[in-house]
Amino acid sequence: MVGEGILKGMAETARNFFGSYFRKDRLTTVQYPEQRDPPIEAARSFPFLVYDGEDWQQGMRCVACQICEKECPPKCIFIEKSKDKKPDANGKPQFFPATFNIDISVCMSCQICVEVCPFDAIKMDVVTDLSSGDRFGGLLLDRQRLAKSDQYYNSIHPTEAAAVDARLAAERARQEAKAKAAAEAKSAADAKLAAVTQAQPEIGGPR
Amino acid sequence: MTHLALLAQQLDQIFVLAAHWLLSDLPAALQPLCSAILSVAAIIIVFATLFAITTWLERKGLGRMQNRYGPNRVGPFGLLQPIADGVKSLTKEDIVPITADHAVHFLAPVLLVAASFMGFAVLPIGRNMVLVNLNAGVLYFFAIGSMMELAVFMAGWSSRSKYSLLGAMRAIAQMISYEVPLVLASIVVIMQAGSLSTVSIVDLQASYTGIWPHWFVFTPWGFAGFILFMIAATAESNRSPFDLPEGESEIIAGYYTEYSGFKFALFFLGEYIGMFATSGMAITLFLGGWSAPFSFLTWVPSYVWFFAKLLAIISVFIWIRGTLPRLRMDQLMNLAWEFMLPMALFNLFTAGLWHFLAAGSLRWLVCSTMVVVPCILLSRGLKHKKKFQVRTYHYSQ
Amino acid sequence: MNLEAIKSELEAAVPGCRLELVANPSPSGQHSLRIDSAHAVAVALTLRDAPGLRFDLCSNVTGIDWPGKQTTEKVKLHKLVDGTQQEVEELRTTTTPGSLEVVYHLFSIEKKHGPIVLRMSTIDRDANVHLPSLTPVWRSAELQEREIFDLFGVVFDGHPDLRRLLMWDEFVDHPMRRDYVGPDDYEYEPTAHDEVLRRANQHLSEGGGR
Amino acid sequence: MNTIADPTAQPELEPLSETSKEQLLEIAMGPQHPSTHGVFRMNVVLDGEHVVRLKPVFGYLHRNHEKIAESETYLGSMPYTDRLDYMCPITNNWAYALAVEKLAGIQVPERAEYLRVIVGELTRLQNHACLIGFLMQDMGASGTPLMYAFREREKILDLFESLTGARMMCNYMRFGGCRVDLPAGWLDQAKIVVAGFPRFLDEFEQLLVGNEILMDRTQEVGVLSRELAVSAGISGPMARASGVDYDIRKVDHYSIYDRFAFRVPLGSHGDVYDRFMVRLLEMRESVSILEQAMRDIPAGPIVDPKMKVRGFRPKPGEAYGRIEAPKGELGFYLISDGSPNPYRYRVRPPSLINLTVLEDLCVGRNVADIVTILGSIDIVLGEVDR
Repeated sequence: MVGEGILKGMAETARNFFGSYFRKDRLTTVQYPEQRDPPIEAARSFPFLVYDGEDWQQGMRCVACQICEKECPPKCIFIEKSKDKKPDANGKPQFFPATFNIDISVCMSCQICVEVCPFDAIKMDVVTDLSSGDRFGGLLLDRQRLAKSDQYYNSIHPTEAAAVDARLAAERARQEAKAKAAAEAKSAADAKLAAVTQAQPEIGGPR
Repeated sequence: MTHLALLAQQLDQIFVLAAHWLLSDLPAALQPLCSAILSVAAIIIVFATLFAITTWLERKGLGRMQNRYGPNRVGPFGLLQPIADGVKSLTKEDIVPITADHAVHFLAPVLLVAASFMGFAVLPIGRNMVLVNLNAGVLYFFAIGSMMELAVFMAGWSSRSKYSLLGAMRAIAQMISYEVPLVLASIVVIMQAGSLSTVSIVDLQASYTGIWPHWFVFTPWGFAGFILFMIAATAESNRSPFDLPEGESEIIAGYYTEYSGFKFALFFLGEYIGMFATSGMAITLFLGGWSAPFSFLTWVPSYVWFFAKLLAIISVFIWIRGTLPRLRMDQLMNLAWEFMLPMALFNLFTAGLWHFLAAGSLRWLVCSTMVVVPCILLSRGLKHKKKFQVRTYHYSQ
Repeated sequence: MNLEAIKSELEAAVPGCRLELVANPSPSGQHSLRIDSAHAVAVALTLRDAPGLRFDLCSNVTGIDWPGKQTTEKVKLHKLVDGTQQEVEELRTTTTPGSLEVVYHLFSIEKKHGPIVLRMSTIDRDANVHLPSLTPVWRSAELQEREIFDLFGVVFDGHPDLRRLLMWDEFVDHPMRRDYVGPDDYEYEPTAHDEVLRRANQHLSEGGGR
Repeated sequence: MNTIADPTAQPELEPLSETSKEQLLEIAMGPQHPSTHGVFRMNVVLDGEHVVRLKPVFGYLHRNHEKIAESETYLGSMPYTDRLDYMCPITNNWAYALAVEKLAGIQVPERAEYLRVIVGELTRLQNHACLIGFLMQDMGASGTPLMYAFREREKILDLFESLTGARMMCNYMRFGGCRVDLPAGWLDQAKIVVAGFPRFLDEFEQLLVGNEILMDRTQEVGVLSRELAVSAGISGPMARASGVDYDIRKVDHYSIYDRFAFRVPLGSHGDVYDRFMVRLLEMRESVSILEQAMRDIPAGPIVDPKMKVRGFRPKPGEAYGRIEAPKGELGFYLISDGSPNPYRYRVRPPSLINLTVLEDLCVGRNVADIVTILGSIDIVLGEVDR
């Protein structure tokens, strides 16, 4: 009988019509500005620069190695290395980026900069409402706008950040142990040297 | 009891009485004219409001069928959405193609709206609520209805756009083809009522046996006529699944591709008003016009019933739109000429037989058979010719 | 299927064709067969229709540009300088013409084997860029050969409808060639630096742009 | 030369005479048209509503993807592949990763293979569901099936987002494995989504399969013969609807597909209805693959430990790797000259090659059939124009 399939289809739409009033899985719309989905940990929007401590300039992890600039597929990162050095979190003097610009209108959120960064200095943000009326100024993020604290990083990607922090802490501990060992070795050597120089005073003095 | 009945009657006639009261101080010579103007204004306001409500209802209903909310930002439940849409279309730029025939291009939407409103002149919206009781009312209605085809073709031709032209050609072919079954389907009612006057057709249906009304839809030929009329009315008002003239996935927007801003809105208005008018005619012819569905509900004002029936039909239109894909041109024509037309002709015969047979279950049996058998045979014929079926599939080894 | 066997079968089927095995050192092991353009269609038909081969699916057609190489070497020449025979060192540059290559990847739907890789090369990159079209053998080459004609400039003789595919008809160059220089009408980029910045500045100073 | 088979040759169309030219209408469908699925254009010559000629015009979305890839590192091209067929980024990633793995001889750990199959089949589900929705939209169904499809697609995209960080531009595969492992609870979530999918398919079938209008619109429309399908290199569900028994998952045994029991539905008419039904049936098979994969997934590393993110330089050579993408055979042909960038990077776009037969299918049909046929081919302009 012609019309059977049509009636079946109409029954289906009617079921959906009434179902949408009673079943949550039939009406999945999220009323966006008022309601929001719970944040997704793996989400990524655009990169930002992580800093430790309070002062973003002091604590910036980036050492301007320019690897991300080279690896960035759409070439949206622009870095200028500083002339001088500043101490990093471990107290080791490092270069820092004098300029660090990301053009987020070019950036395609691929996360490759994050993967290639050996210093865990650049990470992906989750903020998406970055629209701006100014194509060039508003979407070209400079160093200051890119810098976000480690606490912020921990708050948006807790699992990942914990792993990174553990890795960095281990690294720091290793460095410290190494430094300590070096210092001990140095002091031991000094002591030995001193002992030697004391024992053989007649030779004395470097030639 | 009589007091309540009187109240109900007054409520029923409140608009008629109000108009009388308003015009009673005017000189007698001016009264008919002013009465007409008042009624026309009322019709325009009421149905334009109904248009706004329908657009909201349609978007809401489609939304729910598609598991989304529909408009819900402007006003409570998005009720002010039609106003926002109106303001938007008023403030939009009105673009007329350089090569278009400006005068005709401008006139087409105006004519469409005017023609679609004119049909309401003969529709009895309530008891004693009809603008003019023409004794050729049904004839007038269909004559006015064919003016809409002219407007559509004017729009398509004057735009000088290929898509508009394709749309206009489709519209003409479709509307003319479906006018035949539309009229033939309504003739059965005229045969039975013996009158072309819409008022007497409704009056005839507004009586009851027990609690059941004498609507024509509750007879075999009336039911078949109603279904045929509704299918043809869907096609006449270019509604899905017969929305080929404006099939947006094929020919952009058909004949109003080159319209924008308020003229575009006028086309929408015209189409919806046309849909109300044909639905109103279906109600008048088959669903007893303003009469109540049960005898114990006659105290509800008559115009309420009319609009309730109208909204019910509109809801079905929306439901169909939310479900069905569009037909193709040749299929549309096949349906009109190979199913609708023979069916309508058979139906004429059935209605005649009904008239001459004595009332009783035998009459029911004979006439029902005469409706069902051709319907099955004709649809079998449609199906057989196409050989379409649900297929079974095999899998690779 | 063994490529050697296919080669000998083809040589038997198409007399006079010159086939050459091209080894592929990568772990993929997809070695290829270079065919000469004069017998290409006959070889292709054999590949498609021979009952043991039945390569009925031409999956992929690729154009490759191998630009000519300029090699500079020092040569010692005996020349008359100031009336005396002297040995003079001179720089001589030799230019190999380079070629455009078209690669066809064939599979068999019937026998479910493949791929076999066919290669054809033009004589050079400028004047002699004609190759026979294999579209009459496999329809699937139709759009892909048009694309190669468009982006590399290989002219396929016997193609039913050889027009540009992706670039517009008025475009003159072939953008996938390796020596193609893009137009410098770049959109202004705020992060422009180095080469891009230099070219953008040059473009702007020349009064370019819109 | 005489063995060239007739059914596969280009259609011999009668030349248009001068008088008939005057009565013909030439319209440009696209690049701005509601149902060309993007910026695709067809120059159609009509006689009334009958199609006399149809010439597709490409390139409105051309960005020379292949040229860009030649100046990127191998890894740098990975996010660009997302943008080829943007409906199914993950299978694009997969095809590219597979080609590079062939080129450099990289092994993929078992868990990574399972992850690939899971996300790949999820991609197939959402692509087919949406395609059917778009097809119905082209037929004028007011978007209802499309909305149902999008409702289900949202659930799958949510899964992608919580796994890869992005809904569409996933950038998930790496050479020798995948980028990240499953987050906690992901598999349970995915199991719920997959378990609910057959119910959606039942609804879809109820709504569409028996619908007379749909059958009338699609059956015997756009018939593609088996011979032409093979000759024109048609792949994927479109070829299988014409009865070509060729599924690369079965033929190449790539990844770990030979561990799963699944069937390949075949059509016998090659019309639009078959293409629609084959996709519907394929979704059911995908669901069964997903159930098996999620049941069997082992623990282990997700990427070849020898692979480093930076400094990847495959040895000179070439490789052609292909997978059964939702749209058809998606292949990548790479030539390495030993440098960090590929010397030549070629995409075999199934959408483009499936369009080869567009004119053959449309000539003699109606305007309304053009959009149905185009919709049933399943194209994405990001891939057609590259």
